[in-house]
Amino acid sequence: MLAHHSFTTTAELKGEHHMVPEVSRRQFMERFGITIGALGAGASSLLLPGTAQAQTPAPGPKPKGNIPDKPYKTGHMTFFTGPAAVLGEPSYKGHMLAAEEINAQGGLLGKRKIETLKADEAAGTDANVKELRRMKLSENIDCFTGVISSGNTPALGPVAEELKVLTLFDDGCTDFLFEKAVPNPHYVFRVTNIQSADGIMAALAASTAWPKITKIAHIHPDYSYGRNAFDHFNIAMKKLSGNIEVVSEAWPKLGTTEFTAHITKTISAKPDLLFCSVWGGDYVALYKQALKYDLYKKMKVATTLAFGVAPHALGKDHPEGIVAGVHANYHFLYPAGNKWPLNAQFVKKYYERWKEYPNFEAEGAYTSLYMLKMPVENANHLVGGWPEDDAIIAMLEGLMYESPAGYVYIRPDNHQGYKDAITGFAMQSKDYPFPIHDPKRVITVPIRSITAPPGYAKGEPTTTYKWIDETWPRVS
Amino acid sequence: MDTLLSQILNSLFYASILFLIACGLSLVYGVMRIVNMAHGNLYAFGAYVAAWTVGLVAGRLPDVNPVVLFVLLLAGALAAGAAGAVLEPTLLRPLYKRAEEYQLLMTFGLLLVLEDVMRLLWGPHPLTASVVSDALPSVSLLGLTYPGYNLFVIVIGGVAALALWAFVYRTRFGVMLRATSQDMRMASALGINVKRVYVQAFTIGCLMAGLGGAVVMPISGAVLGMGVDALVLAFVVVVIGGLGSLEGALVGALIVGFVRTLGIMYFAEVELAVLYLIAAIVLFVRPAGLFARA
Amino acid sequence: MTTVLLETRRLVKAFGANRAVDAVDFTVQAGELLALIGSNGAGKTTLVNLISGLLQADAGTIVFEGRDVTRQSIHERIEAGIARSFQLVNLFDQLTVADNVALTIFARQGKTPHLWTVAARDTVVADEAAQVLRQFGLASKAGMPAAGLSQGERKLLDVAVAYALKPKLLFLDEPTSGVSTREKAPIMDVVTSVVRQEHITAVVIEHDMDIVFRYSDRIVAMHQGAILAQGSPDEIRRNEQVTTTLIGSPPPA
Amino acid sequence: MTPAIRPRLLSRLEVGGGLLVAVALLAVPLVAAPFQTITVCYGLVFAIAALGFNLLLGYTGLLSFGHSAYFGVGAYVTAELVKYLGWTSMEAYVVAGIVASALVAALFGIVCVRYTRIFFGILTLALSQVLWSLALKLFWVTGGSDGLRVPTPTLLFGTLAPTKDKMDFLAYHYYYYVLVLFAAAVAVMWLIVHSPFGKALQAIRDNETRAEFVGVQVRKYRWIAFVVSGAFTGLAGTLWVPLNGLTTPDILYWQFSGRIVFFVVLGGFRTFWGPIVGALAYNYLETYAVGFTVYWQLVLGLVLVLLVLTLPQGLAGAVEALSRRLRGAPAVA
Repeated sequence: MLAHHSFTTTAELKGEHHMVPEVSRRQFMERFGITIGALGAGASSLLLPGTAQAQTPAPGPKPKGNIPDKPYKTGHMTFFTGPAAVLGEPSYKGHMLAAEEINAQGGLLGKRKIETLKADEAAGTDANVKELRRMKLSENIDCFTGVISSGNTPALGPVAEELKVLTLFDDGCTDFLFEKAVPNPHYVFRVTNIQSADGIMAALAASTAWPKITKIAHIHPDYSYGRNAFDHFNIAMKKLSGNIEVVSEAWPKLGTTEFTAHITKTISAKPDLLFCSVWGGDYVALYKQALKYDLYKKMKVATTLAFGVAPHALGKDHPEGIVAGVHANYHFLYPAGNKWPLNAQFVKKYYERWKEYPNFEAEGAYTSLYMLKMPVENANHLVGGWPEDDAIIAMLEGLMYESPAGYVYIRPDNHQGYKDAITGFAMQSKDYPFPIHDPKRVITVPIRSITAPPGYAKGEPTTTYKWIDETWPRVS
Repeated sequence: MDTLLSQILNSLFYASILFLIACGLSLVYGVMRIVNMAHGNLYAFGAYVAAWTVGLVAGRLPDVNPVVLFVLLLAGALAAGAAGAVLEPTLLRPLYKRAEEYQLLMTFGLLLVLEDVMRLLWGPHPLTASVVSDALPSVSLLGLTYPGYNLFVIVIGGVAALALWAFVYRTRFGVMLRATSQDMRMASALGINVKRVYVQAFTIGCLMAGLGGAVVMPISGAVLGMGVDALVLAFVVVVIGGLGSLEGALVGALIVGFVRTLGIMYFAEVELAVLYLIAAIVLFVRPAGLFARA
Repeated sequence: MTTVLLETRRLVKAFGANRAVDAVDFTVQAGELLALIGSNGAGKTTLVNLISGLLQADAGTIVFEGRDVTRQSIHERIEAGIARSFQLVNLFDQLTVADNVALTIFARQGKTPHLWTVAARDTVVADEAAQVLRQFGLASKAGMPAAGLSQGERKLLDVAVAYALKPKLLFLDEPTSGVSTREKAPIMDVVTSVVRQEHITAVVIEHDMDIVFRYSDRIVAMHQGAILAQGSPDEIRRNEQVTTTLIGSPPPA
Repeated sequence: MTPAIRPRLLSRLEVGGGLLVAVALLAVPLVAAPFQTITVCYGLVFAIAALGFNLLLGYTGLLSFGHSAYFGVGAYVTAELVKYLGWTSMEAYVVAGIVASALVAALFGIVCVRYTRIFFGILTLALSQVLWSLALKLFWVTGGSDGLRVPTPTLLFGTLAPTKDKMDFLAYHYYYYVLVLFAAAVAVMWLIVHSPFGKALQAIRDNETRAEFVGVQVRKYRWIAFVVSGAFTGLAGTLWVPLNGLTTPDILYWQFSGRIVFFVVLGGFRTFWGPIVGALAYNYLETYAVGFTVYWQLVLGLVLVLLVLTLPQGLAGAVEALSRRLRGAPAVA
């Protein structure tokens, strides 16, 4: 068990294996590989549309063998209606951008044009399951992508396995998917970071920026995402700050846009920090109302998804200095500029195509399609002709891909994508009509530091939770 | 102390929005015996139209007097009222001779249609127009910071309640309305133009819903799905207060407003369930609601 | 020697300030065909509603065959043998004429809770229903939905449904209201002949004095919630109080 | 012994049509693609729920807007049996689903049947919402919004285990399993509505007061109908879970009740067969509306609006009226 983590403390050297080791805060940060602002500093101006050097991605190696020119059908399911459409629309746009680019080069392996069937995730789990079956059995899709809700991937994952349809989920990031719903995936992959990273990143950012906080207030949507954020934030904080105290909790229903009573309750508890995982239109309403109560003057604030919506959905009135989460995945200004040209190119192309900036859903959907393209090319290189699904899957397992958000690694054992997690601090900039991450204070953490490693014994509520509890040292 | 005052104001604020939604639902039921399931979406429609109108004007004329923006909120109410004036004669009137199930189903169909029409017109992103709420600065009293706009909404809720009461109990039209609600045939025999009373009642009901949407929009935004949520809340209010009763809508809104705040303050874990539980308890004890008239 | 089948003692029902039935002592003798008369609002229908259980009395008692039924449910009173028809026709419109009657027979036999038998296959009930319909002259309409009958036929079916309960006491609330004058006598002929044939005690609420005098054994006249007079048709015909209050003109010779 | 008093139990049209449909349903897995078979299978499951629902709407005259509750109970009970007891037998699920949904319906029914019309509808809706919020809240029991997984069960008392290819299993073995239960449900419901009890319900629907005055204990019978209706809908919920593989609070939300109402009205609630036709038709309509446009709500809403305006008798009602006109028989009011 101890072999899975990298801490070696005096206590452990003495053989006291059952004690939770203690380290200093600086040791902790160093060993976690947490970086603050290192790559993003001063790069924002490079990112205005038109300044980055956009390149067409180089076509892959010349395809081997005989490739049919029959279109490659993908089914992309995301929210087109309902409150979550604010995340669904960017997801669809990211997908379409990638499809258009690939098709401009003749399609996959230069022959197979990508054709997209779209489906509304808001139709409900029952209808979504039926729709996936219809797409595969009746429309013969070759690949299934999208899905935002963490209630839907556990429903659709097993169905995709049954249908033997190659699936790349862009989101729906619940730990539950690969821990319980599809414990031994073959056809199903997920590209974005796992949900538990959200709460942990917020805890790391908050305790790094404000080491003295002890009293915490919570506002979370009352469903599994909110609870996941609550649990992982708390367990991480317990290790990072020792004596934290939860002074207030509020659990508004998902879809609530009236938070006045939650805000008053939070203020009256006089916390040092508010941790909040409200997202989408709910979050927009929450921050606007909280401003009017001077909440931001009275406490620090950390969020998991403040910048989760498309950037332009937030206003110039958004408060500065708060931890503005991006689902631990991606913000369009990071990695910035020429430090990571892939992102600059992506942002520019996305902006030119859709006249707006991408969010993490857009990047996730865009990357998913490219993460299909690459294994197809690799497999073709090995065996020639159009590769079987199993060949593509073999190439996907263990794939390391350079995405706009950095390196993404697909772990072969659970098919989950891992990349360095990211969060940042909100600031208003004269360059954008909406708030962005303060480029000097972007926080990244190698994902291995905040998620349970392969083979770690499963636990409740998640394996990562148990892993943190058992193996993280406590900051003294 | 400041927390208490603040929470009382919050409860009143929430109650006044609830009242604006629920009174229309109750009025329409009282007069026409129709439970309008599309009511929540007319509330959402009011919010969208108000946000769109304010956004349009504030975008073109950045220095416009804030009073103008407040007046523009009325566009939401008027648009929802106009929608009601069109929908009643065209889609509901042909159904009065039929079993009441059909009226319910018609409005359920409208709920689905309106949901997508709003997405079609305004897209998936929330529309906000916080210029309106920003125009009223937060007020400081007794060491408490309270949003001025919320106070404005409380006043609007109170004024709406008074105006509606005066309208129903103090005007000639109100007399016709009440006569029709008590006995439609008798009213008709007495020479009241029931057709006209129906379309007017429905229009006023929708207008109130639209007004609710318009005044809540500057702080909550106009979001897809807000209508369905509002409908369920309005149901809870009228179930508690008694379907068809304006007093019931008012008392129900106050009860829900205060109980919800209490729930958030002291029983955060059950916030989601607490409203349904109150509704269920009222239904067990007094199934037709506190101000029942059925 | 007559026996009392039903009597009410100081029966009261008020609607607000209006005492619709005001301390009424009302008696029905076994075997008679009694007519209950009075102007609109005299309290006749309220009295029947109280006795049949549709309304609960504010005060007083109702005694049927020596048993106090004042607080019994409708269902219990039907079991005891009290049945009624309605002034405004009250049928099961979407059921067939035969089923309207058959349902009553099933209820009487305690078979309505049976979920596992096919109603139409119960020959005993079907035969009895057919018999009842023949008695009321409705046999040819048996397969038709009740909604499809003429007004006169509907009035007959309404009585037939109540009759199929085989009650000891049958209240008929204006069995000829709403039909043309020409149809009234034939309906009453059918109804009274069935009632007399089966020895059922019946109370008929009726406005048409011709009919009242022609068909009833005894008449009770009500006025403003109280009993004004009672007696044989001849006695009532001669009772000036009745003729002036209720009929408003001397009776035809 | 007037022959008219003994109407044929099934018209020639019904017998002929029924046989034709039975043959067609039996043949589906043999001739149709697996996807079509599974879609029909969903339709049959919903038809069972519709039959149960229509015992209240069509036969007793009560419009429930909370039948999601019983569907959900059937589904969740199954999932809990998997979670806590590790049961895999479909027969056990079916029994437990029927019993549990009947119990919940019995409890809710006590309150609901005291009211009719719109109050009945709102009461049922409110109670189903209570269950919905509990399913979300008691997440350590129900899985909250993630829901609970239900693996493909074994059939016929454990003798028929799911094959490796789940699609084939669902589109063949499970389809026939559902078909048999569907046939049983149809037979039982047909018997119920043609029984003296069924006649009593129709009498209550047509005329509550008069029903009371022929000795029908209206409230008690309504309650029994409510329980039977809930049990049918619960059975449908239980049969639905293996098809979906997961149960989430979605199916307890009031809009799912709206769906049940929708397909019964689509088929026509004035006839016995209408709800079955409606469930099958709605399932296709929704599947393809969701598949072909993101404006599926608009499509469904317009269909409902047009249906109410132009075809209030539903599909089955319209066909019946048409066939009656062709035969020159008089219309039934």
